[in-house]
Amino acid sequence: MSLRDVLSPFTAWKHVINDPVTIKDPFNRPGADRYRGFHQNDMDKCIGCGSCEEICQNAAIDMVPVEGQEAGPGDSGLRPMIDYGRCCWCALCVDVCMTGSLTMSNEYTWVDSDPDAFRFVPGVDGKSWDLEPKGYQREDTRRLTGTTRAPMGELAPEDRIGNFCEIVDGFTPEQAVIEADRCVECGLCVATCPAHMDIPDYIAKVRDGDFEGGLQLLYETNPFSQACGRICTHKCETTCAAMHEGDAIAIRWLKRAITDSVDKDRYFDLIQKPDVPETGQSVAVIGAGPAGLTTAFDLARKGHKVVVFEALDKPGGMMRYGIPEYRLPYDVLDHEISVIEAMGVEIRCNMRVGHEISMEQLAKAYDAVVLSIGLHQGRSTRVPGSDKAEAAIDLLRRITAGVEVPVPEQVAVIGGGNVAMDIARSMARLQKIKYGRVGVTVTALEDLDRFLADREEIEEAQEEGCVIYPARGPQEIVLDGETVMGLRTWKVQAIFDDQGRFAPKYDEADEMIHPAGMVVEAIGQMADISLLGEALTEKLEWNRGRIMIDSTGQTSEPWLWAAGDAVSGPDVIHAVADGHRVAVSVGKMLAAKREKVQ
Amino acid sequence: MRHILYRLKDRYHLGTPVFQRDDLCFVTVKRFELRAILTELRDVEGFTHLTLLTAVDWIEEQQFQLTYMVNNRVANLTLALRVMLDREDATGDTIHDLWPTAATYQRELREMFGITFPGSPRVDEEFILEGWTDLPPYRRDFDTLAYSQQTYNDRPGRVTHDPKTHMQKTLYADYPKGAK
Amino acid sequence: MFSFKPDRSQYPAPGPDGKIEVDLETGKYLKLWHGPNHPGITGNMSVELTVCGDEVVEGKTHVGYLHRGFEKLMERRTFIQVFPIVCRVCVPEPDFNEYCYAAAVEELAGIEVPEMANWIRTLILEMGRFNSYMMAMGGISGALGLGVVGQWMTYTRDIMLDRFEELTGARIYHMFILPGGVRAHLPEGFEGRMEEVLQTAETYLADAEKLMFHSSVFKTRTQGVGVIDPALFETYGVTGPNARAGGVAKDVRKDSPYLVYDQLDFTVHTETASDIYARTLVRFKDLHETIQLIRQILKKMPKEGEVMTNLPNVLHWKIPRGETYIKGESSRGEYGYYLVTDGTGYPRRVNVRGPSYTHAMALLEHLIPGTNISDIAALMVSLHTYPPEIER
Amino acid sequence: MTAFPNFEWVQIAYALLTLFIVINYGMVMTAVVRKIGARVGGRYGIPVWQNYVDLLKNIALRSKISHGVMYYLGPVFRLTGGVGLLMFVPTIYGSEWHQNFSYAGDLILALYFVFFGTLGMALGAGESGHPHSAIGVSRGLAQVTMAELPLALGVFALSLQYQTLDITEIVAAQQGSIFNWTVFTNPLATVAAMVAFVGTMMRSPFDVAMAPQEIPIGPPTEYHSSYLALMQTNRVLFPVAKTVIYMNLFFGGATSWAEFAIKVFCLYMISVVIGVVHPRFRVEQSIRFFLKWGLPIGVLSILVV
Amino acid sequence: MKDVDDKFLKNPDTEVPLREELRPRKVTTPDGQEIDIDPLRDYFCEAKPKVHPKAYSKIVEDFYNWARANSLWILGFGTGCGAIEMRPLMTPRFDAYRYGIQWRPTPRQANLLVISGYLSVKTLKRAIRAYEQMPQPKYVMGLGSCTINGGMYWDSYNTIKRLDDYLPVDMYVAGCMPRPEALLHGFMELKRVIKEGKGEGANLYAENFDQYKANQKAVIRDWDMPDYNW
Repeated sequence: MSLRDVLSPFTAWKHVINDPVTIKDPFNRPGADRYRGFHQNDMDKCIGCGSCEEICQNAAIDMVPVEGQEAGPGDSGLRPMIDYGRCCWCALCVDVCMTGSLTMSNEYTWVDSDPDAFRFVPGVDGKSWDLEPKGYQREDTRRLTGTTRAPMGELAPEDRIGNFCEIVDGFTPEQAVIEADRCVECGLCVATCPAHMDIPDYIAKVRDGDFEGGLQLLYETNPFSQACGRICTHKCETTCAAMHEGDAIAIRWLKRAITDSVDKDRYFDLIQKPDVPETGQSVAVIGAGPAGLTTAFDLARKGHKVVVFEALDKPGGMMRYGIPEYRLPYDVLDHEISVIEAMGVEIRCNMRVGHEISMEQLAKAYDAVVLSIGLHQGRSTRVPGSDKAEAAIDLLRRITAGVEVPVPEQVAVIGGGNVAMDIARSMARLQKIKYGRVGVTVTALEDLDRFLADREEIEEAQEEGCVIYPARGPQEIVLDGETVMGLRTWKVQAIFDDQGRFAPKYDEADEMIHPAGMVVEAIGQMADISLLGEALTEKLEWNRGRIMIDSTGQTSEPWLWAAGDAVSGPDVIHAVADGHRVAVSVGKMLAAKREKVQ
Repeated sequence: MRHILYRLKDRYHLGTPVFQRDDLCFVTVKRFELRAILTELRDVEGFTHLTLLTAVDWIEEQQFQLTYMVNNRVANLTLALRVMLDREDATGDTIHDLWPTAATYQRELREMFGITFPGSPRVDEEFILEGWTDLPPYRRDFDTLAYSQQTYNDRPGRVTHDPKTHMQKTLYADYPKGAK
Repeated sequence: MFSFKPDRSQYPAPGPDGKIEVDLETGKYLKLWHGPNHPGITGNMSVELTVCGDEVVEGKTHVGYLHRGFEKLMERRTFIQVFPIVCRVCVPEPDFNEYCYAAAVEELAGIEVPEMANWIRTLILEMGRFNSYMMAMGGISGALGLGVVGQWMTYTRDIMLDRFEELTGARIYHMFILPGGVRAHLPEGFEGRMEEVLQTAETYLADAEKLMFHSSVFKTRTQGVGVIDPALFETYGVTGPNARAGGVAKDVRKDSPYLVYDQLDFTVHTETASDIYARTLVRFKDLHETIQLIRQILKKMPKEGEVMTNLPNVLHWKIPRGETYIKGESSRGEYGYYLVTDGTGYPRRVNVRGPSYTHAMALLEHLIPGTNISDIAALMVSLHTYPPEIER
Repeated sequence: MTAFPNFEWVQIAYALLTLFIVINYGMVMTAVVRKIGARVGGRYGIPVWQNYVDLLKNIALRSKISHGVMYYLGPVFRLTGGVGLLMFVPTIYGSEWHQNFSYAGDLILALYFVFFGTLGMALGAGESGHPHSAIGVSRGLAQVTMAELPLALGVFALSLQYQTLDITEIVAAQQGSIFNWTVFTNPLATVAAMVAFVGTMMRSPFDVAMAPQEIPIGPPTEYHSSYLALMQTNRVLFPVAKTVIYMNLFFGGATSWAEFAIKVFCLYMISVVIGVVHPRFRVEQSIRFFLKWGLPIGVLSILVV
Repeated sequence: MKDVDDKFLKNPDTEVPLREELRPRKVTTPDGQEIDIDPLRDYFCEAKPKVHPKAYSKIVEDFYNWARANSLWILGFGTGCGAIEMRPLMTPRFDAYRYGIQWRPTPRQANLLVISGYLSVKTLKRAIRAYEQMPQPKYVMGLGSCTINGGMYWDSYNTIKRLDDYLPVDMYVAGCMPRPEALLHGFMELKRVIKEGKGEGANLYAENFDQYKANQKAVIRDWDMPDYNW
């Protein structure tokens, strides 16, 4: 024991003259800048997808409806309520948040003698830390779920322009699994889908590699899954939770991946008619488009006898005659319809109601009639010379039917919707075949970013050489005698007036002549209702030129229903939804009738 | 590592070794040879450090896997021996005389998995749990959440809503769900 | 002058299983519980002592007061959901759990971690080691009644916690090392503020050294007490500073380097006496080594780079069947995670190999007989055990 | 000069006044000392009035569980020890008021009172039935006994030196110059006694009996509410009283309250200065320490005298 | 998160045999006498806890409450992870001593039981004993999510979910774990509650004693301690 060992401990006393290191005011000490304190939620950004609830390992989060947040497209109207009797401030909820709305402040003090008080909806129940800018936010991007779409093969513009081959390859099963893995299964998309398909469920099937199970799920809500997997307007993807930071899930391509991955012959094993007794009742469906065939599919599976009358020589309606082959190949459509036929649906082609058979006959012979005639008449701009213009829908039908159409070197298309793109791109292909070069001009009233056509349609059209002039109003089809020489347009300043009515205003100084040997009008279609006959037309109630129907698709006549484009939506998936709706309504009526008989 | 396994392979029944890393290998051995292998590893091959002893419940195969992980400190090699036990009659062989610490592991396994080790000191004493009357908790057929819900009270008043069904109810309650 | 060496011949001999049959009803012995409500115990555990006068005849460790069934809870959580709970396995040094778990998952799932993340992970682990050693230094001095060192050490640990808070966003449970990387980069000006902490720590450590290793009373209390025979190291699974105090220069960081330890220079300190004093001294030297390591890491680490890889969708992340064991050198010895996966979205089994498991159970029970009651607290602290990693 | 023959009843009142002053002084001083100790650790420490609040709080506690008569008497004995010690030692030299009941031979009584409280406490704590109390008592008694040995020897040397057992006379002999203090006239005895002083102040390194880390917290384990309040009072009174003895015996006593306050504080601080920076000894180590250092010096001091 | 197994039923048989050393038995004392002992009854009183009335005068009670509030003695019992923040709390950085908060190593001298986080069933048993041994009035503070609604151990088989089922709780502090600053806030709030005379948890416990005991016994299956511990 040395003297040093005895004395050196006393050196500690030098600290007695130092100031204490104590924090003087511990009550107002802020947490660090990225401290994970109490939650904040930006109500405007939050979409109520529930990913936070899903990932919370403490079951601390409940999704609850709150005042002032209504459910709507892409927003469930629910908001996370956090139980601080469970939370562990791991911030996984912040990391996984699809929109980045959920963050954490650096506030950390909450003391209460009531144990039930520790529950709140951040952003709704006002808290002192709601506006605190400091606190935890995830660094750069979301890492816990994928943000970029899986790559998919497609034809290059130069390879696809000279033919009508399908452009996109679709996901391979492996790619599909990778893409499906990104889905957080919130189900926000289901509400947006007109047919309310079980999107998260079939994506889950893809993820598990169970494509056959996925197919069965698809057919529960959509007998046109193959078609929809290609040409659906995929409104679902506009409400996808993943789109807020990164790409939306490619829901449409995943659907297609399911249908592509299952062997064509397996369809008939997987989609079988349910074992239900025949009812002996029969239904006539007018028009073999998506709405009519969906109705037929549903009713046939219920045991009714269904006959579909189609005016043209092949079933499919607008899917066949309106959509070019490069988007929806005909063999796919044929296969799709054959699955429906396997349910016992009889399709009689070349049976134009009004010619071969009349409405009265149908009404008499069948227990119910469903009108799903679609919109097969093109609308006209009615500008000078428009009688020389072609209707896009008409042209498309002729191209499909194999009828020769005139192909001039320059074509001008009026319209900014999908039909305009379809005809523009179809004509471009024909030009390429005929002349080796493309000369298509597309003009539309809207600005480019307001076009009704799908974004990728526009982009692909441009890639293929179609020139698009947005915000141009057609004034005249320039004629040289009987020959179309071009299209004269003015710059559009406004499409709608102050009241929101359609009243385009032009800048007359900015005039252009688009030289063209053909002008195609693609500004909308209408239904050909001549088949109804005068008596029936009189009897039915109408609404702005359309047959009035109730929410189930029934017209004012108890035996007549109407579905599809003719009465409602603009696309296949709406038609499918209509078909389902009408089928249920018809089924109810038939069941009531049966009961009466018994 | 490989040559050690070659040496052992001559005399014992070894399963296919899995080389997880260069210094970490898993191999399945037969229960009746375990003791001999462990002794040899410890005394001859220099695997003197018992890193851990634990069990895995493969309930689908009705088996318990005992993992004996031994480590050679000089060569920095870790060898894990797997022994499969029948789940119905789970009895292991005590190695507390090779490594006294094994007694603790065996006590834990006895309590948490219900695997007995006859002869191990204090093996039947309570170790972690107190007054436990249920299934050994680490067994796969013991559901901790169900047990917890049946035993303790949660604070009431919590309801959650699924976004999908909530939107279905508020937005399109009257839409017939397809052909379902 | 006096011999206080225990005369063991008067006590019953241990049976073949190591158990001592003590007949309490003779009145010669007294049962005494150390803990769980006891300031001298290292956390919430207890030791059941049988004393004869001042001397302890037998000690049984009782654990389980902190048992939450982690390994069971992990089995019903997805791989990402396990991440917040692993750190709770060891309160004073939680980062090791995060690292070992993350590394195990990464190995089985085949995920590459960015270089930058490895550096930050190493930094975090060393900062955690700093904290843990500070706890140990404060603990041993507290157990011996030298409260003032405990105060300083807790203060230094606390300012290090400030750095933790700044870097990770939390004080105690950092939840920072995710499978796939770490959560964030170093904040602006972090190196400077860290240097301040390290300098403060060094000042206090210099003072503490005088109060501990240069104090006659401290030496009297600790030298020659609680000696672990180096021959027992292997059989009792003694690792880390406890083994290094007995001359075994083994350190996982050196022997099988993980993270970026192969790019760092450090010494493995050893002592030979293997008593409380030696163990404390080894920790003390290692603490200085840790301070140097933190400086080194901050100097050598790259300034830019990704800290996190993109994970597959963690809400339904499946990992193929496999098993692995990841170990690291914690402040208490070899820390390891044994992870078994079965191809589902949930771990089949996670086993935590905490160094305290062997140190506080078999080894402590072996060391206790024959010691003085007064030394029990010091003995336990000198083994540096944390009960939550025993019972998990 | 003996106080006893001219005893007046008013002295009881004076003594009580002394007691009152000393208790309050002790209350504040211990708090200040704790604050100083805390400052070494880098803290502010308790407020100076904390001792009063604690005392009041303990009195205010509602439940009182007694373990028997001795359990109750333990703190009472202990307090009696403290009070008695103070009562029979002249607090302020030359002061009529604070002379207390000092009389010839009071040194013996004082030594007795130093020990009295501890013994009483031992009985009471033993009655409480808690094993920690029992172990604490046996350890505490062993240590205190050993620690008192050098004190006894030192005091013996002192009484030989001054040829009296009257504290007042011993104080009187030290008046005049600072070099008349025993600490200079008989340094060996002082050192021996100071060893004992440090040893009995219940501070490191000699506080193993009450150490919270080992046998928490020794004898008073079971004491609470009013019982604890009594002990608290004693905790502030007894060290001061004991310091008063040392001050009187070795450091020239005090002639005014100011001198009293300063000297007591300084003496008290000796044990604090040592205590704060040292770990504690085990019982047998501290006994060995007293035998090794305290005892020889005490014997030596006697031999020197 | 895995779904709950609906088929799982816990073992309803909750009889746990009493440990040997606690059974009533005959013992021969060192001096040769043979006596009957019953460890669970012999050393403990058999009276239920009493409801202690407040002081007669309001001024006195207020004064007492002020003293109680300013002299909080915490029992040094680290039941869960939150205990690690007690150390910074009592040391230089946060120095709770300056607010009159001190810690005591024995329940007899403590007024405040800080349940620092989750309680496993095994610790609950000890915490109840410690609580019951504390003199009245006594307070309980629950730290962190675990004491409020189970926290992150909400599905654990071995931890209780709601502390207020088993002990009367005066104050909760949110956090996992709460920082020392939040804890100090909690203490200040507790002081306020006590000063207002609302810190009557001990009387609440005495009033609803049977209820609390029933709850406690429902989870502590080897109830091998006396019902009354004081």
